[in-house]
Amino acid sequence: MKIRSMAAVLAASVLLPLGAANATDLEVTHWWTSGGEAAAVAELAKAFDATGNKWVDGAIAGSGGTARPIMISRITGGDPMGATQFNHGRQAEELVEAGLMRDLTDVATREHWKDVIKPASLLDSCTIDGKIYCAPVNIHSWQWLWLSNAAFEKAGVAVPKNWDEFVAAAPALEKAGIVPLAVGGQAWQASGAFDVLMLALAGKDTFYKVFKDKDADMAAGPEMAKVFKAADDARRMSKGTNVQDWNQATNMVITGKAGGQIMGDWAQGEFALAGQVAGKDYSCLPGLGVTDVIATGGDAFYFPLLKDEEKSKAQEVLASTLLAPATQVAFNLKKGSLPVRGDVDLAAANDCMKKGLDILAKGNVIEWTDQLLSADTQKQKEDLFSEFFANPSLTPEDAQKRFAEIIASAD
Amino acid sequence: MTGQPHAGRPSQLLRNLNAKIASIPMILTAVVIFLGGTIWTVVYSFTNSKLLPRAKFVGFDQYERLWAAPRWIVSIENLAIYGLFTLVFSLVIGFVLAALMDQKIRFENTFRTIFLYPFALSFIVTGLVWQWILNPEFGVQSVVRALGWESFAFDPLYNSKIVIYGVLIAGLWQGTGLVMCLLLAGLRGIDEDIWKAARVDGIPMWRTYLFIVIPMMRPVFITTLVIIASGIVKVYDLVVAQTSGGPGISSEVPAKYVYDYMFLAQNLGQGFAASTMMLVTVAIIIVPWAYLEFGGRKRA
Amino acid sequence: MQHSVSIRDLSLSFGSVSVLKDLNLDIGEGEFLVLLGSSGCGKSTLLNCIAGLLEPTGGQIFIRDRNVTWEEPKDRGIGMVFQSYALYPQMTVEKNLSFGLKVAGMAKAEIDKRVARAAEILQIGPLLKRKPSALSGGQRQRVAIGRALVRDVDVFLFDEPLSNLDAKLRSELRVEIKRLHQSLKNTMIYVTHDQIEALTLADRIAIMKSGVIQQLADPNTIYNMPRNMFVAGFIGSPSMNFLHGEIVERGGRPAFATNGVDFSLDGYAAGEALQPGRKVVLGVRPEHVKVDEDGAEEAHRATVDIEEPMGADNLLWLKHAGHSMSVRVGGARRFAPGTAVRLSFDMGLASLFDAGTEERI
Amino acid sequence: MPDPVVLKSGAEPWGAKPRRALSRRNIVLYGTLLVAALYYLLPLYVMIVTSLKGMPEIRLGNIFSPPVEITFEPWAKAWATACTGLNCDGLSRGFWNSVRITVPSTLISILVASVNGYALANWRFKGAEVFFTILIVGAFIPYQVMIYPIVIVLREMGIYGTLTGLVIVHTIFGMPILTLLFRNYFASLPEELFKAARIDGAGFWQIYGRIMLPMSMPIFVVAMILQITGIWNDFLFGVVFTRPDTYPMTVQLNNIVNSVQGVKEYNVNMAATLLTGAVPLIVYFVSGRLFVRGIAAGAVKG
Repeated sequence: MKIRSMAAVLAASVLLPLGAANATDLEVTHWWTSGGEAAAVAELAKAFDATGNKWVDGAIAGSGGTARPIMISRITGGDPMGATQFNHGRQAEELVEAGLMRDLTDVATREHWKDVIKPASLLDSCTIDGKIYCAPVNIHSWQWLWLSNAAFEKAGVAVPKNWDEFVAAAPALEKAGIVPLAVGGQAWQASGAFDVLMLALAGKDTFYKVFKDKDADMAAGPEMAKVFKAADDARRMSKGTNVQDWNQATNMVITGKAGGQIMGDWAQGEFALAGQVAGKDYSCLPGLGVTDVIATGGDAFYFPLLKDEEKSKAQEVLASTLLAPATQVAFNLKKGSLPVRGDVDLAAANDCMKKGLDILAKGNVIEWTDQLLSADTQKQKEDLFSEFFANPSLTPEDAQKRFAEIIASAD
Repeated sequence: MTGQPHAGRPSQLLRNLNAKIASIPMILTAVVIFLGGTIWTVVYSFTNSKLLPRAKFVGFDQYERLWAAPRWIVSIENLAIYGLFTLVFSLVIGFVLAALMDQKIRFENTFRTIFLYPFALSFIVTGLVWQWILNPEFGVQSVVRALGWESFAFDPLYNSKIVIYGVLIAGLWQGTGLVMCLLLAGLRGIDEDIWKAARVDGIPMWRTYLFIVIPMMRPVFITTLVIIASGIVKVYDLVVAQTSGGPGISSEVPAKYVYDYMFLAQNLGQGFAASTMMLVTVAIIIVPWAYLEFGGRKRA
Repeated sequence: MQHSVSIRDLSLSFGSVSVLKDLNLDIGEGEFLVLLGSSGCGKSTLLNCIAGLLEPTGGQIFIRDRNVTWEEPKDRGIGMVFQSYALYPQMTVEKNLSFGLKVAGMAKAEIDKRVARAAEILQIGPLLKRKPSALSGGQRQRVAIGRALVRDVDVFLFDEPLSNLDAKLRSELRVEIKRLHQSLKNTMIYVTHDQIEALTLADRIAIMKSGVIQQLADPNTIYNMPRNMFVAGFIGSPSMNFLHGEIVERGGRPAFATNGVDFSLDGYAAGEALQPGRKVVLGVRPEHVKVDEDGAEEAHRATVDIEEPMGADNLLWLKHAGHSMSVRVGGARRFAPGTAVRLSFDMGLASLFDAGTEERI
Repeated sequence: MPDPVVLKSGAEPWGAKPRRALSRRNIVLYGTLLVAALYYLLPLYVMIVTSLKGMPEIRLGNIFSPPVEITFEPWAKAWATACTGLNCDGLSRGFWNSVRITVPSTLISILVASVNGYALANWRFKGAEVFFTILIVGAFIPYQVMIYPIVIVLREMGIYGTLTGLVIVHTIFGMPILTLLFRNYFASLPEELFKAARIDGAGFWQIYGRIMLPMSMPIFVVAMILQITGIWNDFLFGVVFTRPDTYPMTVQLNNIVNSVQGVKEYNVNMAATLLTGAVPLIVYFVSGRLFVRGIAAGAVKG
């Protein structure tokens, strides 16, 4: 409670000089509707309302897949919202190029975003032709293996410290009627899990070679074959996950029905909501306990170009509210993600978040596929890996061949 | 003869003027939306449009990629299976139910309402309910297992090989009621004397249906076919709600491919290429038929 | 001369199918004209063209010397009665009658007056408040006629108005239509396939086939002097007996020979010379065949095959020289099957057609 | 059909044939119907039963067993307090939005389609068939494909995001099937009525309004039912062409059902589903008989 009210006060004081006292309704669309996510959004809304404006919530459930077309249609249809969530990276590139989005450079300069936002690559993702078009709000990293301590206890094996131990523990888990690895049915989960395996097992260089340089030879090479072998293991271990949504899969870990899940740090929100304590009820292995690198993907807010001046002003207010230190703390604690400012104190962070912050502090960061690949390539990858995880007759070799083809034509 | 010609034939354009004015919404819809939208789609399928349509033409690249995509092939196969079975089963089940309902039965209203009510529910709802009933953990499978048949396995939604049939079960549940209704209405339109004649002639009932009654119901079968077929091509919500195309890509359908590539992958060109392929297929089948059916002179 | 309706070179085709071909027709003021033909002959099409419900492909239509070819139906001064009555089911009889007048914006008082008059003429006053579904077929058709009546038009068009009624009602209404015509003296054009209606009602009959008028004449002429074999065969029940043969000369005078049997053509008013050797068809109506029981020479002997007593008269089917032939005799004269009779024709009332052109000679 | 009841030999056929309520024919007939009815009712039963259970009971019991302890909590939650993002007012808000969308869309789409059908059936003009053929082919185009062009058209007309725009979209996509139904229906009415009205001097609109419309209640009922269910159940257009404050109920349903808060609250989902489906369901239960009659009039002929 304290933090929240503090956030409001802070936000208000930061913004006062901008003179945005008039209450303006600003519609904000996003797809954060799961329990932890909604609680995090509430923090943003509270902070914005405290500036005297009003956050009109336009949540659209069903992950980005349902929400994004609606947002894009509305922006291109000439009925834009006040602000909208996108994964930063390349999703909004063309909207910016078409002149539909608002240039935030003024706000960014005034608020010294360049200095406070860490790592700098986050702001780079928002920058097109030297202008800043989005306000990053958090850092999400995918590279986590979440483990149910209860499940391993039941199976009578120690909680693994890295991927190989995890694979080795799988038979014991299975014997105890536990699904070793929960992988939800949605395509992006399979694809994401693979990327995580790849980064952990093949290393940062290979990762960049394939995804940044689009090196198809590398993608078809022996280094990657190792990753595909591991993915094959993962596939075997994930058999019996009969859920769709990621948080249902997380819930399997929470309830001990599954041993572990490869999922981004947002899964933490679900653990927190279920009242579980990191280190006690569940464990987390960043980089699968193999490679201590996390990626700096995340969410950002974009602001469509509006004609209404009042609203345009309110947009500026919102942009700076989102990045205000207090908002950052409140929001990210709820969301389970890391703040984009290097200068805030996350004393309340739990074990797992602290691990993340440490890695961040060490600078072991990497750009994630959202930034490196186009949505199109991502989708093709998702199609491949969701098929791979569901269809045991697709051999790792064939999958690798198709993977290489996708990389060859990637943009 | 007083035969000075009439002051001149009124302009052909002005004849039936009111009818033409009244048809403006239809003409606009047909030309601007359906035809215009289609042409627009086809044109942009030859571009490399990403998030926004851009006229940068790349020839047949999108199509080459489309037909090389395993997911598209799976989608087509699924649509073929789903379409064929939906067509056959909804017509057969619908007709059998209609024929049974036509036996002057009691509680006809009750039965009809029961068969028809699913049609009032959206595909989203249908998908959700059946997803649940077919869920192996607490649906049919678990119930049967709880009854003692431990090895019973019925998990169509989690089995790549039969998942499309799981979708089919839900689709039929939602749609056959309407088919039954249409065909029942058709049966009611058959002259009673036909039945009397067939009975006197000693023609077995099934033969009467097959060789006399069904051919007489041609118009109603056509309406039914249009409704069923248009539903098949458009199947999307049901799959999304029930399986999201999974497991893996094993229950993907073309409409979903189109949607996903247009909006998720932000590759409009690819989405348009896929929709063009759908449209072309539909056009090849439908246009000649529709023109014969609706274009020709109906009343000489 | 004042024509009520004139049709000039009217043609109509649907696509490649030609329904009416260069049709010409003049209908006099106050005339009752019947368009007669079997289904598909174009008679209803012609009526619909006159009404303005179908658009001709070519030609002109005049009503009271006004070119109405492109006029709307309502502006042509016509009223029409349909086979299915075409009463507006949701309106009462009164509303049905007054609908057209209301559409035309006529004053209420005048409408009431006209409806009352029509109701009186047709004796449907008590039905005015009923809906069509509560009326019998005959009553419905009266209302339908009334609907044409209130419009106070020059020309009445009837499209098979009695075909949906049973035999008894049909003959009752037939008389009524005739009475109506006699009192109103309007021009009436009446389409039917029923020759009795045609013969009883018409001032003139136009017999149509394949979109062409075969003969246009008064009923008597049509019946007794059909212009061709089609007209001859179409009118009359049972239909005319046709005997195929040729003209021969017997005693310096033309005679008709068939299967080696001669019949003198004395009394036949031929329109042209009867050249011996010409292939012809002799048409004789059943009532114009004479049979006598007092024996006959071999050639003119026929045997009774079947006898059909019909009350007022008696229909015999004879066999003669390879032909089958129907004969109408008085109801009192009875013939047992197998009876031999002597056959002769009333040549003054017979018809002779060219075997090739089938036109009357 | 010959009655399969076989009389014992020696029995002399005399008088009325003995009829038994449990003849083999009846057993087969009603048996089949009952089995089919069960299949159709099962999901509804599951929905209702589940919506009345508490979550613990759902987790333990099987989905077909009746609730041990009936609770209306899920219904209350679905209607009034279920959350999507920050809005925790359940379906209640969407209900009125749906009404506001459905009523004008239904009326206008039916009006337009009925006039189309009437013009096509009775006032055929050159080229009409071509447009109609395009329209019918249009029935086969997946809606998703058309979103982009329609966004562009509505944007150019300046009505994107307005209720007018949404009504137009529903009118457009309702048009093919409705026009087909109305055209067939009007074509099945006796043509002579139309001719009689023309002789009486009635014009295009007068014949439509005074003659055709009053005779067409059955098909209007069908169209009404189809459109009410179609538009009420629509999600795609509702979400793309409106704003959050006017989202229809289905969008809220999607939000409730898809925003999983840890464990899926199946009971709330089912209650929400039933609440959302209530309007079309009631329409069907009330007017099902009219529906069949109207279908008979509109689909059989043609």
